Amino acid sequence: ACGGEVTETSAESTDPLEDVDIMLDWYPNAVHTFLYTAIENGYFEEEGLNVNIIFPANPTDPINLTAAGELDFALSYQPDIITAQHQGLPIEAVAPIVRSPLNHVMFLADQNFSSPRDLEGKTVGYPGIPLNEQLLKTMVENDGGDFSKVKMIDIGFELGPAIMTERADAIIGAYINHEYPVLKHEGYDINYFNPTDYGVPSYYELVLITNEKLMNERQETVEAFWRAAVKGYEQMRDEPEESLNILLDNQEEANFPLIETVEKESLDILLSKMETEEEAFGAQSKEHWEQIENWLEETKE
Amino acid sequence: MIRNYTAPGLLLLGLLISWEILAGFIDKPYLMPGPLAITDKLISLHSTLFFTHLPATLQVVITGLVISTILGVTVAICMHGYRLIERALYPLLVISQTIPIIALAPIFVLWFGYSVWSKVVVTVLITFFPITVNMYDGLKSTPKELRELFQTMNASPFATFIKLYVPHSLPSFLSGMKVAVPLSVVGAAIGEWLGAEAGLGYFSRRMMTQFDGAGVFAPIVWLALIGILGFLLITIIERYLLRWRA
Amino acid sequence: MIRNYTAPGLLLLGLLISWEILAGFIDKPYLMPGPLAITDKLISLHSTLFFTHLPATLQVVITGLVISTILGVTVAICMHGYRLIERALYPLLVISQTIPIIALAPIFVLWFGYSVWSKVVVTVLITFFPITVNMYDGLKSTPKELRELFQTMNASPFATFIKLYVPHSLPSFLSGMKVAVPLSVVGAAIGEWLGAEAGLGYFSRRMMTQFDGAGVFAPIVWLALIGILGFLLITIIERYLLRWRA
Amino acid sequence: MSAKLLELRDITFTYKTAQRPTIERLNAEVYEGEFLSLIAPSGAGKSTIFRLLMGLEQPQHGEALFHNNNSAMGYMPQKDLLLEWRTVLENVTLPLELKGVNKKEAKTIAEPYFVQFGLEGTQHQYPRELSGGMRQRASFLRAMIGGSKLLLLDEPFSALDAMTRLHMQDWLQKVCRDLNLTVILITHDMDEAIRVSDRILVFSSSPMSTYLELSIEEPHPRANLETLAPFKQQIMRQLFSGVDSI
Amino acid sequence: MSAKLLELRDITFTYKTAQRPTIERLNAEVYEGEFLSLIAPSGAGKSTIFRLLMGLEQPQHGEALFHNNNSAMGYMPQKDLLLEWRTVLENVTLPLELKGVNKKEAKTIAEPYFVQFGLEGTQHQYPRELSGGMRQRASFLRAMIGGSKLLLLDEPFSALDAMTRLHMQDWLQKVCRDLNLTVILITHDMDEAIRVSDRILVFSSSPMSTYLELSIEEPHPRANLETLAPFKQQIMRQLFSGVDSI
Ligand SMILES: Nc1ncnc2c1ncn2[C@@H]1O[C@H](COP(=O)(O)OP(=O)(O)OP(=O)(O)O)[C@@H](O)[C@H]1O
Ligand SMILES: Nc1ncnc2c1ncn2[C@@H]1O[C@H](COP(=O)(O)OP(=O)(O)OP(=O)(O)O)[C@@H](O)[C@H]1O
Ligand SMILES: [Mg+2]
Ligand SMILES: [Mg+2]
Repeated sequence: ACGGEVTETSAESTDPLEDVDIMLDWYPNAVHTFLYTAIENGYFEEEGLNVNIIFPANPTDPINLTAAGELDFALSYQPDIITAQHQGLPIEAVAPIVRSPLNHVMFLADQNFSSPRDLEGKTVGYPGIPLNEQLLKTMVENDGGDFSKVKMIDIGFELGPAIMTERADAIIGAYINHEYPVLKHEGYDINYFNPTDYGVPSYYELVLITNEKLMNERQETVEAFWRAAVKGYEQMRDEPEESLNILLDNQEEANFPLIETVEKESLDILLSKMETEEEAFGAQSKEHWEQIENWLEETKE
Repeated sequence: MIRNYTAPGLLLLGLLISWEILAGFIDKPYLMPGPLAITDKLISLHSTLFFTHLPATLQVVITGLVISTILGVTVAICMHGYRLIERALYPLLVISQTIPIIALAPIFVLWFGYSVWSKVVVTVLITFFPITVNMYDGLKSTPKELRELFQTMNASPFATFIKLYVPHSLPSFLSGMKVAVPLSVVGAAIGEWLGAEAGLGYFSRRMMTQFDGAGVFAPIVWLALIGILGFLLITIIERYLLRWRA
Repeated sequence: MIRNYTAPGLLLLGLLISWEILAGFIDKPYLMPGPLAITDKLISLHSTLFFTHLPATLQVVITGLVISTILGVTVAICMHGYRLIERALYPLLVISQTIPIIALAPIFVLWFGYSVWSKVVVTVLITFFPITVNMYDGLKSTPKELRELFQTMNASPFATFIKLYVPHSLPSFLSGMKVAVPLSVVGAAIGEWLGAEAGLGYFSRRMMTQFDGAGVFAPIVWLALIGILGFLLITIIERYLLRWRA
Repeated sequence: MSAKLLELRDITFTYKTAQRPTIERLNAEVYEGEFLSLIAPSGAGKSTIFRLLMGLEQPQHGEALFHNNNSAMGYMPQKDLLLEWRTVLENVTLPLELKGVNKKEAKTIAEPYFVQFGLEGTQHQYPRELSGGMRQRASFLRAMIGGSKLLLLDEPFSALDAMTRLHMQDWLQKVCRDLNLTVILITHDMDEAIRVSDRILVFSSSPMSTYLELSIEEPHPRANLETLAPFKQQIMRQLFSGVDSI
Repeated sequence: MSAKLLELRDITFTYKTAQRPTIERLNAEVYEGEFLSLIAPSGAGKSTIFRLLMGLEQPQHGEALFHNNNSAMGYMPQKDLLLEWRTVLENVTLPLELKGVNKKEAKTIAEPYFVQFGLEGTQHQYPRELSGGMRQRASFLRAMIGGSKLLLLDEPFSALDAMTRLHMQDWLQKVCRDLNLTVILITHDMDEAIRVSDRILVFSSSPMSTYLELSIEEPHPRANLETLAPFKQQIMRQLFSGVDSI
């Protein structure tokens, strides 16, 4: 495989490093800072790992290819992971990375929606993932509205243009740490509803997953990877500016310059969602998973 | 007649069986479902696929094909008739084919919204080019001596067109149609990703997000059927119109 | 020579100007950047685009085209030579064209990984069909009387193929190539989304996620250039090989 | 002598790709109602003269003048140029169709000729099912059926056996005299020329120029070839004296 | 009399789309080294006999027997069938090429014939630039150049003027006698048949059957047509008596 950036094996290390592939959930952005920081600072190498980062072509690739054993690790979304596990895909969650939904309902500020109920009779675009229907259903009904009066339309992955062109009144499936700052950067005044404010349980937006085989047979590798990732996270939390620069430099080198102000704002939003007062970075509980599973089951049409 | 199709039928059967075995062996139904699983899905989803999504896609396919045939033929005729138009238009046509649809998606949304037209436009954009190129090349290859024959009969440009150019470029035009018809199916599927509430392409992609491999391929079986039937139709028309070849 | 291109040149200029004006009027540079903004990007990104992404895409385009030309011609010849192969293969070819690439993407990645081959496979899948159809139709339209002439000269099947079928189906084959060349560019771009670290299509897609309209279209200008140059090349080859037509 | 119908005035013509002129400073005139035959070596430029008269080529010098403007010409080219995709009947009625005569009527007009020309039963066959001589007669019929007052016939009977040829000559003679048609006939058969013509022009080649002009005022029908023998000898002597070897 | 070279035994042949047989129970033989001419009305089935001999059609009954197996035949079809994409030289040397003679050598072999046949200067022209008679001569040359011992010539000189025709006849006569070739010649020109043949077969039509067999044992060259007049009369009488009207 020749995807992603390969860290340079340091010359003095004598032990051969173990190659591991990780597929991101999307193209590199602020949320991946902890990985880049860990690579750059040699935390993975210290654990005997040579990490190879790969980007997905399809949003379903991280789960599919991890399940297929093509990848060792991937980042994906909790509801997707649950759906996939129900379909019998052999994947397991290692640890949550982002603890609450980044997926928000967004709309231009001059729409003057004050709560999800106002979406009745409006058109909402979403990227064809049924989860979004469940999210919005919960939100509208929790707000006392009638979800059947909301017109949902699958608009693929071009979410931004849907509200920029005012062809859709609102979108769901857009991320508070990406679309929101980018649209703002482009000069659009955007308002949003956070699903957790309207009855949606706070599911993990981003989870590090691996396949069952790796989890069972090479547990040391999983643990080693996670130890390095945590170090990367701590570095990112403590020195956000420098860490972000590592990511930005990395992308600059690869010719995909990110917008610094956007990623800064993104990082601020993210840090509050990666670790909370009550829960440490990476902590997860069985109850939480069951709660989300139940919610998904209940809201399924 | 029946005997003619046993060999291909056996081949198809063989392929399906090896596919089933391969799929069982790989055992990753979310990536590569076997034909049995897909058949299962086809049956259980039959009424949804057949009565909701098939008509939506068919509408786009047919509208798109009709428009691109008219457009393709008209453009070919204009380019053939006027050297200047050819020189000005051909580069633009080629450019239109090299732009990935997805880059234009926002513009289509801007102009056509999420109506059926944005899907039709995608279909047209994908299918008109083979029609234009083949029709144009067919027109261009009309022998000079036949053109002169019509000239000596004082045939009007219109009559020359209908009675000479059209029949002469027919084989080439039909080649173009044979390329365009399967493309129109993919075009409609791609178009549906720009915004849809129904359609086979839409349904397929939705199943993708559900990690339901068989669900992804069940609508594709219908897509393939549309493609094959359309192609067959063109072949039958071809056999009729070109019967003089024997 | 120069005079022949003034009119089309003026048209192009006019189009660019109205586009610039329209873009200024719409004033949504992400959705529809003007030519000036794109030119700006082209210049500022020049070395990246030209030295990193262009070669990556060109490699896929050229490899893909070479393979699909060989494949398409070979399949056409086999189908023409053996009625049974034609009957068995043609439906499969049509089916292959009606499956949206995205549904196959995971399978390609599974089989070919993130190597250049998954991109090449996509390009081949998209481009071989017009070549096959046109070549096949060209072979099929070889007049019986000429086939018989070669028979009476005791020509070997190979000689008949080289000296009769090939020159006779050349115009039709070239029509197919003219359709395939621009498609190969899109094919490479789509292929790059299946996993790439470089390439014009990939770059464009990344810029899309950044809502950078001019950045989306700058690599597309290069894609269009590849397409046009390829098309031009085929046209020049055509003019040379079909010079007997006058 | 009747009025001049058309005139070739000092015509010089060189084909684009040719080194030497095919025709140089050629003068000739054609009178209304006459039957004029042109005889010249193969490759001299007879067909070229017809092309000049039909306006298919433009002379570099001189002009072809028509003194009677409403003259639609009936032109039978040397190659039969039947349209392969039309049945024989549809080929023959083409000039009528182009004049707006409806199909049924055209068929009624053509039908008797099929019997006369020995083509009965071939109406609904395609040209490829005809013998060489039958194709020629179909092409001849097509040239005649338009009802033109001026006929340009380029070796109309070269592929016919002696008997059929005599029959067709007599038929043509009769029709011409009955309807006062003007005919220019290119032929290689001196007997034919002598039998049907009022006047014969014999040309030399490279460049084409008049050798001999011969008026034959024998009454029609000219059954007895004996009395015509001196004319033949005169032509032969002229033709064969001009050159040592061909 | 020399040995039988080939025999038609009781041949019955009906074209697929025809109602009546074209040839019914026809018997004929051809002797080694003879010059045999076939004369029959247009559409009788002369070209069909050649097709049967060449194996291009299979008789429903009877057979065409060759007594000498190593006989590659030189076949000149009635239509010239020049390949439009090859120059005249390339057309003419095609049979040599197919035999593996290299291009340079083939050119050396062909060159003198171009002068002999009045085609000098046309070597590098395309067939469309030739006159009708020149095309015919090129096609004739192509049939001759392979060096076959048995020649089937279907109206080889029908488009030639009297002088060129005589020249070609003499040339053919001489070559045949020098190299002891066997020739079957289809012709409509009785003078030609009488002038060159050792034997003439005259057929009636629908279905084709032998009318008259005529051996001409006059020595060659037969310059004086006077002595041959009785033969002509015999054929004429036979042909014209058979029918009231054609
Ligand atoms: N399209 C062309 N381009 C170049 N030269 C041509 C073209 N057509 C004809 N010629 C040349 O012009 C000359 C006269 O040709 P034309 O067909 O008029 O002869 P013709 O008298 O009709 O001969 P034939 O009796 O063999 O039909 C020939 O030498 C031929 O090679
Ligand atoms: N492919 C075909 N299909 C059906 N009928 C055919 C076909 N070819 C020829 N025929 C018919 O067979 C008969 C004999 O044709 P053929 O070409 O042998 O005649 P011919 O003696 O060579 O005549 P000509 O002197 O006019 O060339 C004709 O009546 C013709 O219509
Ligand atoms: Mg001529
Ligand atoms: Mg014949």
